[in-house]
Amino acid sequence: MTHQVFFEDVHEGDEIPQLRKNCSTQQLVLWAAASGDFYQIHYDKDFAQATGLKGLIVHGALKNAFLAQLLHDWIGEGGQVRRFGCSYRGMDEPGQDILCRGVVTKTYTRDGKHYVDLDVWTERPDGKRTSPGTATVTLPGRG
Amino acid sequence: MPDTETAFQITDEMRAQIGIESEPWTYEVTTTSVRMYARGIGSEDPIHYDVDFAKQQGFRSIVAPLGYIGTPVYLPGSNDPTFGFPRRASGPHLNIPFKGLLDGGTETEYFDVICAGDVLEETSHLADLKLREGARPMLFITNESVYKDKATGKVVAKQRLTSIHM
Amino acid sequence: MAQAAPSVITDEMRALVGVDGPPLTLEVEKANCRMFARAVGHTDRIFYDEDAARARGYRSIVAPPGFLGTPVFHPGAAAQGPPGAGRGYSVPYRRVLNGGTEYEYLPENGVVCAGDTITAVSRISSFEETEGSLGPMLITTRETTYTNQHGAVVAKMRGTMIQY
Amino acid sequence: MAQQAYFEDVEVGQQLPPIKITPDKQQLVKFAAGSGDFNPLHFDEKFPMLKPMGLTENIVHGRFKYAQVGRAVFAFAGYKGRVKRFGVSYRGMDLLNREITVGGVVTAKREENGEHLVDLDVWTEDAEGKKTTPGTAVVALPKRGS
Repeated sequence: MTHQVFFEDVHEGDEIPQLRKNCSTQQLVLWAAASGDFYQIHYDKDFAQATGLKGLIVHGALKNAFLAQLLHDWIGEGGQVRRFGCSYRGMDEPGQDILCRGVVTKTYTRDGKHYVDLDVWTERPDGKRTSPGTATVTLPGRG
Repeated sequence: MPDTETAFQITDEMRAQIGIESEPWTYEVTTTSVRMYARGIGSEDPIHYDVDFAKQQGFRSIVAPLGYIGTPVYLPGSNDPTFGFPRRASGPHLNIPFKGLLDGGTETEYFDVICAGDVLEETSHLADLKLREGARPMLFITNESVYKDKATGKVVAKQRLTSIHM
Repeated sequence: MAQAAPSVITDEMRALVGVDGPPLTLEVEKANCRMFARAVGHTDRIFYDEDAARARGYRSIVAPPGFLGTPVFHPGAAAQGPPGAGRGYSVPYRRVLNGGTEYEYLPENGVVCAGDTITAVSRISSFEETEGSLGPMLITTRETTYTNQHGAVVAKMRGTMIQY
Repeated sequence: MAQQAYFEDVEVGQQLPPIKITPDKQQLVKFAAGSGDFNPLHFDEKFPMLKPMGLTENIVHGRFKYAQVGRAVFAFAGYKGRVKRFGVSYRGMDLLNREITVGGVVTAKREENGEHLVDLDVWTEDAEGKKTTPGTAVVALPKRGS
């Protein structure tokens, strides 16, 4: 069972626990299978290069799903992911770390529900934020 | 191989593993999984895609292409991450001194048509061990999986997989 | 300031804004929830194990975030691009980028679980033109609404496509 | 789907209509998705296991070829026939982007326990005509008017 984070313990500016990913070529094929996106730039190097890319690239939607996992793992059993999204601003390669991060931007209570807004993003080893986005989750209150 | 090493032989201990049944594992046949397998083999036969069409032909639902007997339930840590098959505690255990491995063959025996919606219970056992002696000995290991329909308890298929270790 | 490129948004395209596309059926099953969770690397067993999901109060295995089922595949139907792609208009740009994706969940209407059948309906919410470092660009924003078998809207997705 | 074959109409020596397929990487990735076999041997040209196997290219899954044999046998049986058994051995590797031809021939007809059985030799053949996946199959066919 995961540790439960409560609304009262969360403050603007807090960074949530990071999630580190590193996609093997196999993971990209697993994602193709799971998502139904069989575009060859994600597993066929020759095809990728013929389209002008340096090599294989990680699916944008997979990075989006990584950000969802970052949130899901943080909010625990008592929380709910209400909204998450990102833009695709840079490419990630298989075999390279993708660091998923999030920072709290706002906390508020509406209709008895405790909301937390966050900035979320994936980050390359060179520091480039390749998938910046935002999210909203609800958290349980103490008591 | 060094001369001092005695030639590999199938021992009685290895033979004693034949027939020991593994714990069961659940395999699911779903509309989505049948369609994906059919796409994977390049078939466009509507019997594998269109539920209404398959029912008109007298089947319960879309028909699993031959060779597909469902997807094992995948639980992290319990299945092989590459092949998906369950890693089971019980069942045969063999110490094989060979590093090389080849897929030798596949054989499926059907007792019923497998359709989407079927939930199967699979058990496996070591069915056969054969040694082909020579300069480079080859060990043929045949495992048999038996698939039962969970709802009726009826055996619907048996599949034998032969691996060649050399 | 350089003269702006002529607009590529036609009346035909404007007429499509806000119009629902054809409904798409998505199936949520235990097996495809597990496959999605496995591909992402989720560790929470509510995405894999029915007993674990039930113990947490769900009907069955929970669809991982970002997963709303697998579209029913029809062989021979037009190439299965992104839902609603290439619908009845063309623009003079050859390059396409996926600009971003955002999912909004409405869990009070129902949490998506294995066994659900989801109907997805997509519509274009806007066309916008900008001039970027890549030259003139058309930004198409599309919204998809996901409705479950009980008629409840359980999620929405907004996607951005950039053509230049 | 071809017309339904009936037991009376099948003759020993009869050939199955050939199926030809040239699997590319996308096809094999789809097969990985369908079969659950995600061995990078079939899609990653840098996979370290290729070299010790003496390979410089990805190879087609044996089970893909088995499934192609299955397609031919299933098409022969028709919707009213029932495939009782089919098996193959893997005798040679096939590389991506090479044409594979699936063939079969009727070797015997017999009646057993009230079923009308047809025995077949089946195989896949590479572009050079080598049978890389030989095997056999047994199909129960309906009789006319039954």
